[in-house]
Amino acid sequence: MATVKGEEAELDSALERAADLLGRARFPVIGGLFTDISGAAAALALAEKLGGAVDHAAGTGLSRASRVMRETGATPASFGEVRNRADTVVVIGKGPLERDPDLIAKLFPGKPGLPRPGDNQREVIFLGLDKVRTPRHVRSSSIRGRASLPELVALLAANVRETRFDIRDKALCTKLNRAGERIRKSAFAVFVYDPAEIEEPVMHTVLETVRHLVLTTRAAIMTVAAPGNGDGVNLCSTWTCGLPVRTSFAREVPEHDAWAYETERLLETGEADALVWIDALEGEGTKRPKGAPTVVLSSSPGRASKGDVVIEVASAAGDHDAALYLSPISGIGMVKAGKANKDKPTVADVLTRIAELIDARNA
Amino acid sequence: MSALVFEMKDTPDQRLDLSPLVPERLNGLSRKDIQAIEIGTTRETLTVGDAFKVKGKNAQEIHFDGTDERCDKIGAKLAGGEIFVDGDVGSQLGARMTDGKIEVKGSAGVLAGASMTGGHVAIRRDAGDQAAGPAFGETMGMKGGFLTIGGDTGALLGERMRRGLVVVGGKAGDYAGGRMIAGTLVLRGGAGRYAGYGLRRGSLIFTEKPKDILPTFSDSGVMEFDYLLLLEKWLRGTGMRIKLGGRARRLMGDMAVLGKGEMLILA
Amino acid sequence: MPDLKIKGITIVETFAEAFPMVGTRIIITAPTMEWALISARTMTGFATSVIACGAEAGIERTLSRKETPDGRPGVAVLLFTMDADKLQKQLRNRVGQCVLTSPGSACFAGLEGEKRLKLGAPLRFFGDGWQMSKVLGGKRYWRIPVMGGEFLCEDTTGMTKKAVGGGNLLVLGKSHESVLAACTRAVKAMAELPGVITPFPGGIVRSGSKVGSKYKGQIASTNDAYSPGLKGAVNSALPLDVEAVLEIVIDGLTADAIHTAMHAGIHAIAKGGSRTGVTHISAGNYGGNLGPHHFHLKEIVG
Amino acid sequence: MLIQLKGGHVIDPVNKRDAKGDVFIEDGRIVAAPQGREPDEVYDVTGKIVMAGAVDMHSHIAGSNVTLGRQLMPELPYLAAQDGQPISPSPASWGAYATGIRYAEMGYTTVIEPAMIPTHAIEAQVELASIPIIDVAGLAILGNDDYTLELLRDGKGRSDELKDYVAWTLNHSKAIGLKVINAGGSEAFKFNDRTFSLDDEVPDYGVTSRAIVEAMQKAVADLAVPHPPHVHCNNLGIAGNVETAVATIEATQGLPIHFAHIQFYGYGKEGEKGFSSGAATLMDAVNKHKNATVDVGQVMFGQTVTISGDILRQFDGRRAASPKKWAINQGDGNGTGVVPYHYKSKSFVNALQWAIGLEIFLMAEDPWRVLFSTDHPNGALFVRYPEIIHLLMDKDERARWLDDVPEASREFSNLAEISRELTYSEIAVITRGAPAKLMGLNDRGHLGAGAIGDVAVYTEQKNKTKMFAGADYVFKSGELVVRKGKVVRVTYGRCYHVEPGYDPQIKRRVKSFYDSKYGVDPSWFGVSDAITNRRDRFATIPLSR
Repeated sequence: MATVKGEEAELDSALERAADLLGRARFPVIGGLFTDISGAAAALALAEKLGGAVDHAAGTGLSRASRVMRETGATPASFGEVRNRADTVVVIGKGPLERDPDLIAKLFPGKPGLPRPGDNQREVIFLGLDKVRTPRHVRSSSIRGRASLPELVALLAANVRETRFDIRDKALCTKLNRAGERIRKSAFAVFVYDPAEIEEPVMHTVLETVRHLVLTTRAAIMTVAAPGNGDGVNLCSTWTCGLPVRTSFAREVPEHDAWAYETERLLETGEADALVWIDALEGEGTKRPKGAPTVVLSSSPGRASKGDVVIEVASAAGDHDAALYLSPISGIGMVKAGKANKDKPTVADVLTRIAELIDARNA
Repeated sequence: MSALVFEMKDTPDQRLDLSPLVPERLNGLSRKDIQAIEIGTTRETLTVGDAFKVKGKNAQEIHFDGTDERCDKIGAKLAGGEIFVDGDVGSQLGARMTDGKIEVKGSAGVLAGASMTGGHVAIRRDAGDQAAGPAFGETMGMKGGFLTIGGDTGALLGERMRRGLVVVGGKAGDYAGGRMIAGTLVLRGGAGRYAGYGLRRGSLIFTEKPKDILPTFSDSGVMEFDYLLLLEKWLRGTGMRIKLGGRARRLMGDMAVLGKGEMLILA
Repeated sequence: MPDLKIKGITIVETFAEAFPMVGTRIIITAPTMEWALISARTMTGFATSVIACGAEAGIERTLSRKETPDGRPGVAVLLFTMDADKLQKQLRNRVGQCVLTSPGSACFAGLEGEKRLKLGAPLRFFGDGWQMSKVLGGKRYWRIPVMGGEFLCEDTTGMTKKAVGGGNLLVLGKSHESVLAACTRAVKAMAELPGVITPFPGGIVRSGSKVGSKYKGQIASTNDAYSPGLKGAVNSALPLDVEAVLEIVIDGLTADAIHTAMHAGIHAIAKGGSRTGVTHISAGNYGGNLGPHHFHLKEIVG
Repeated sequence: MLIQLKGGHVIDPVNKRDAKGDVFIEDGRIVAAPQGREPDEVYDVTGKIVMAGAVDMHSHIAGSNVTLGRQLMPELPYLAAQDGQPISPSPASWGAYATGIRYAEMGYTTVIEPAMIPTHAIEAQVELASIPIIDVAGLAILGNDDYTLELLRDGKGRSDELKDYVAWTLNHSKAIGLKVINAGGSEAFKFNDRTFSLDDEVPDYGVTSRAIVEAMQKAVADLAVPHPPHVHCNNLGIAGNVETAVATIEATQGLPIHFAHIQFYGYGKEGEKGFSSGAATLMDAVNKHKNATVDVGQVMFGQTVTISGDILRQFDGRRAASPKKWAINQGDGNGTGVVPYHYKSKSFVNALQWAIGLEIFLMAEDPWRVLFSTDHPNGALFVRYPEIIHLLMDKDERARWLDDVPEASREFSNLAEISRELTYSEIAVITRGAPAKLMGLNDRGHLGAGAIGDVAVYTEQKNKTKMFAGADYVFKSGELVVRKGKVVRVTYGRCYHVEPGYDPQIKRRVKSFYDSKYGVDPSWFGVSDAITNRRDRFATIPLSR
């Protein structure tokens, strides 16, 4: 099903209309990108053809993590390693459990895991949030107080290093001391955070703490996956053009700029004069920003409201098998479709056809 | 010989990459050549001639008149000569510059003076986020030189700065001096939250007591700092009269990381 | 040709023979001029001659607040040795032991020079990791925490290879008193001038020496030809009525600076003429075979 | 369509050709000179050198580890271009697309990605599929994975279960062979060991590196996988490690084995600096053990980034990072370490590494067993291959480079005394014939009838750097894809893999293992034909018997 200006239309004419709109655009942005790897690859190819930009609806967190990575590196551990081997898991902020409410259960299953270093009882420290239920064999504690999350991260880091600082809140102080000592004595402490929740300097302090700990013991970070296959799309962008999302293909050399190529800014300022909005993942949705003339590819067109062109597409992992970033393997895996629906085109199909139409016109 | 002048015609409908318009690249070019330089950032071709009226000759002294916040990368990689801007500028003003001088009468966008290693950038009004921060592909922010901002700055001023001096007349945003490795920020109008977050070495000099101080900065009390006298006199040599005196309260931090940096709060 | 005379004082037709040296200038500041001078004097103490002191050093002049990098009272100090390595070592030891230790002091480069010497660079390690580096206008400074607060010291200073050591004047007279008075005048006159120091006590040396000795292992010994008490025994250079000879040794950053200083010195000595008891102004040399710089008194006077 | 490459100097050591002659291609394959038919297209290649398309058997071009490198260092091409390397200063220059284009321009038509993490095989395969022109294959990494270690701990090192598990893994990730990286070392690192040698035991498992390699050798031999275990030894890059390397070679007991990038193991510890060339000792062992093949891992001066599953060594190497940043990903199995590195001609150690690599090439008695590689990007970016060929073929060029390195580096290597110059035929062996044969890719690396229509034509010239930087013509599967050193047609190739059989029981066991330890269904990371939209993307190669 497709609509053009709110009127129902045949897929072919919707594609023609999309090709018109994009073929004319000075600087289109392909945003949202709630799609699988083949959708992302097609989006990148189209952006390159159009000289446009790509962004993801979770681009802020992705760009932050990318930036910290390329400026100082990173020390991640895979989900499997954390699940099997971490004796101390520090959950930083509310983001991780908001992203995955079952995270604790997944990290601490009842079944025995792989051999792990040390013989500490496993423990979770919740930093900046209240305790949630943990299995019986896992201890837990929560560190909260008047201090904000960035302050708590700094205080805990200082405590791990046993450096000097003064705070009046004695109760908080005691908790921090205990947590600091526990982390120092851990065989493998892992800090879990959501890059969309904490800013670069805070991430940096966590990474510095890990880099300090690994001088003598094992430690790592684990970031929770971005919504909408953000990590998968970001990886695909990176192997395609060497850069994360928020990259422009307008010129000879692709350029990444987390500020300049953010979808909403591009639309607000009018620098982007067309938008392709992609929202086609089973079980997830994202809200389209307003601004330029828009081609919407959505698996729930009802949600899409009125775009200039709205094309209903198959949902990745719902209507078709899809390669997606999967947290449990900390990488890209394949998810079988619940109920394969071959009637609807995939994001990759639609974008590829639009690209072909544009090629045909330019020929 | 008269200065080379770029007078902006209309507000452009795309961002402009003005990095080619530096003395090194323009020396010896005819006006026609200069007008043909492409500065667009979309697939729609846009040349200097489309966007600017070009006057004058001397590429060692370049003037931009009537620019706005879409004029990016003015003076990027500048290696010498002078650039004067009457107007606002976009992102990456003077980014990666190594020498020379840039003066902007208006405000600058994000990443002003990013990863610059030498020279002087003077912004009369405000600067966006990450002034003196790391340019793309660099692991560090400002690595030398002198950046002055008359007004306020956005967040992350001096982020991962390695060396050099930044003086801010107005208020700095959140995380001023965040992840800073070394170098000096002089903050005359205070800062937002989390100043000095992740500071390794380096100095944040506050002329007045800041509102928020991170708990991981540790008080060393008040004492004399001959360095402040040296800095005050050096600044006077550049035409900036800022009373620093010699006495300051020293807080050391950020204890969350290396903890060898400082806030000097003038006494 | 008759001897040249100024106000009745004979200017002996000879020359001062001087040697190339390497030299540097540093600036020491302090909360007060008194403390700047204390630090500078201590740092330049025991530095009369490279023969046994390692270096020749002295205060060049005092500096007003306007002239110093940190706006505090200061003193310019010159330090000379025969080669760069020795100069580096002397500078490190003297600044380390006498400036770093001196209450309220700070230390800066005083010379551009064609080569750099480490100034604060080795001293920073005293900070045990707490030192901070600051760069201003292309110059690096070290801030080193000390009990008195913080020692501020520039990273490097300049060195010149064009320095000259051993410029000198010999003053002969009818009494010790008259010769000492004349030399004191000369030293004072030279103290005003840039680029030179007179490293001996009060700028004056009374034990001029010759090379060699009758004793084994003694490399220099008394200059018998100029020792008035030996006139009767040796082939003396002194007329019978000369009772005392004193020498002013001058080190300078350039040959020109020494030339200017000697000129000022001669005229200060001659002030008051032969009535003061001064009879001759001469200079020391080794026959011209050892040092490339020859300062002929006649040219200097003229 | 019948294509004739006419009158070139055909160099095809597999078929013992080294003379003027013609090459015919039809329907994507090399054919014998047809009788009584006129070719549809004739390329006059008189005076040019005609070789099979080159085969790179060890180059990190895709997968989550390489992409971690790109994430850490998007500026790599920019820095490399700045120091004069032949690469365009764009982050895209080491993206998938540029990789295929650049390889093709140099006359390469097949490249092996040597480090696919089994759980990330889909990412590696999807990424490989986006590389144009070249055919590819991947090696799957085992040996630090807990399933293998559990089997060995339980004394099942020679069991069918290990063999089945290896077979399942190769099938599941569609790999052409098996890679073992610092066997046991990466796992030991997870228990905080910071050194690991041949006879050290993995904590908690009590299994030695030697035992892991032996078990894998046996499993692969039993499975009749053509490519022997591809081994990255312990103690990479450490002074004195030539002893480890020789011990490892001697431990191979006559079964086929391949040692990767051995230049990094050719280090003695003589001299004041405790670092010297061990090339002669190493090559003695290599020359003697005819069951072993090696690739060199040549180092070239300039900026690069090191990417390796040897996280223990990469962690240690982080201190030499330049620019100063690094990423150690403690993943399932080996994980990945990425450390940027700048090899400097003025560095005693780097210059010696460079010299040792060349010594190894030049001391090889049998070029069929000493293969060409830089371990891209670890020793050098693959765009440097033409320079290396130049160094191997021209002793004067070596002398010129030697003039530029520290005296001490010259003293501690024998490079200056070696006058050997490799011939075109030997170059064709180490870059074509031998790697194809070693991988079991028998239809390539040569120009015999029936071989795939992968041909590279170069204009002969003294300056081999220029000669090999851009081929005059490259045919990929019979299609002209490069003309005058530039790609004229973008095609997409295939991925080759093995399909050794196994007892289906293993599926259930592996499934149960992944379910209980990881909460993961192995089907999530199994590579199916459907992961790319291209038909016939995957092709099976026959087993050895």
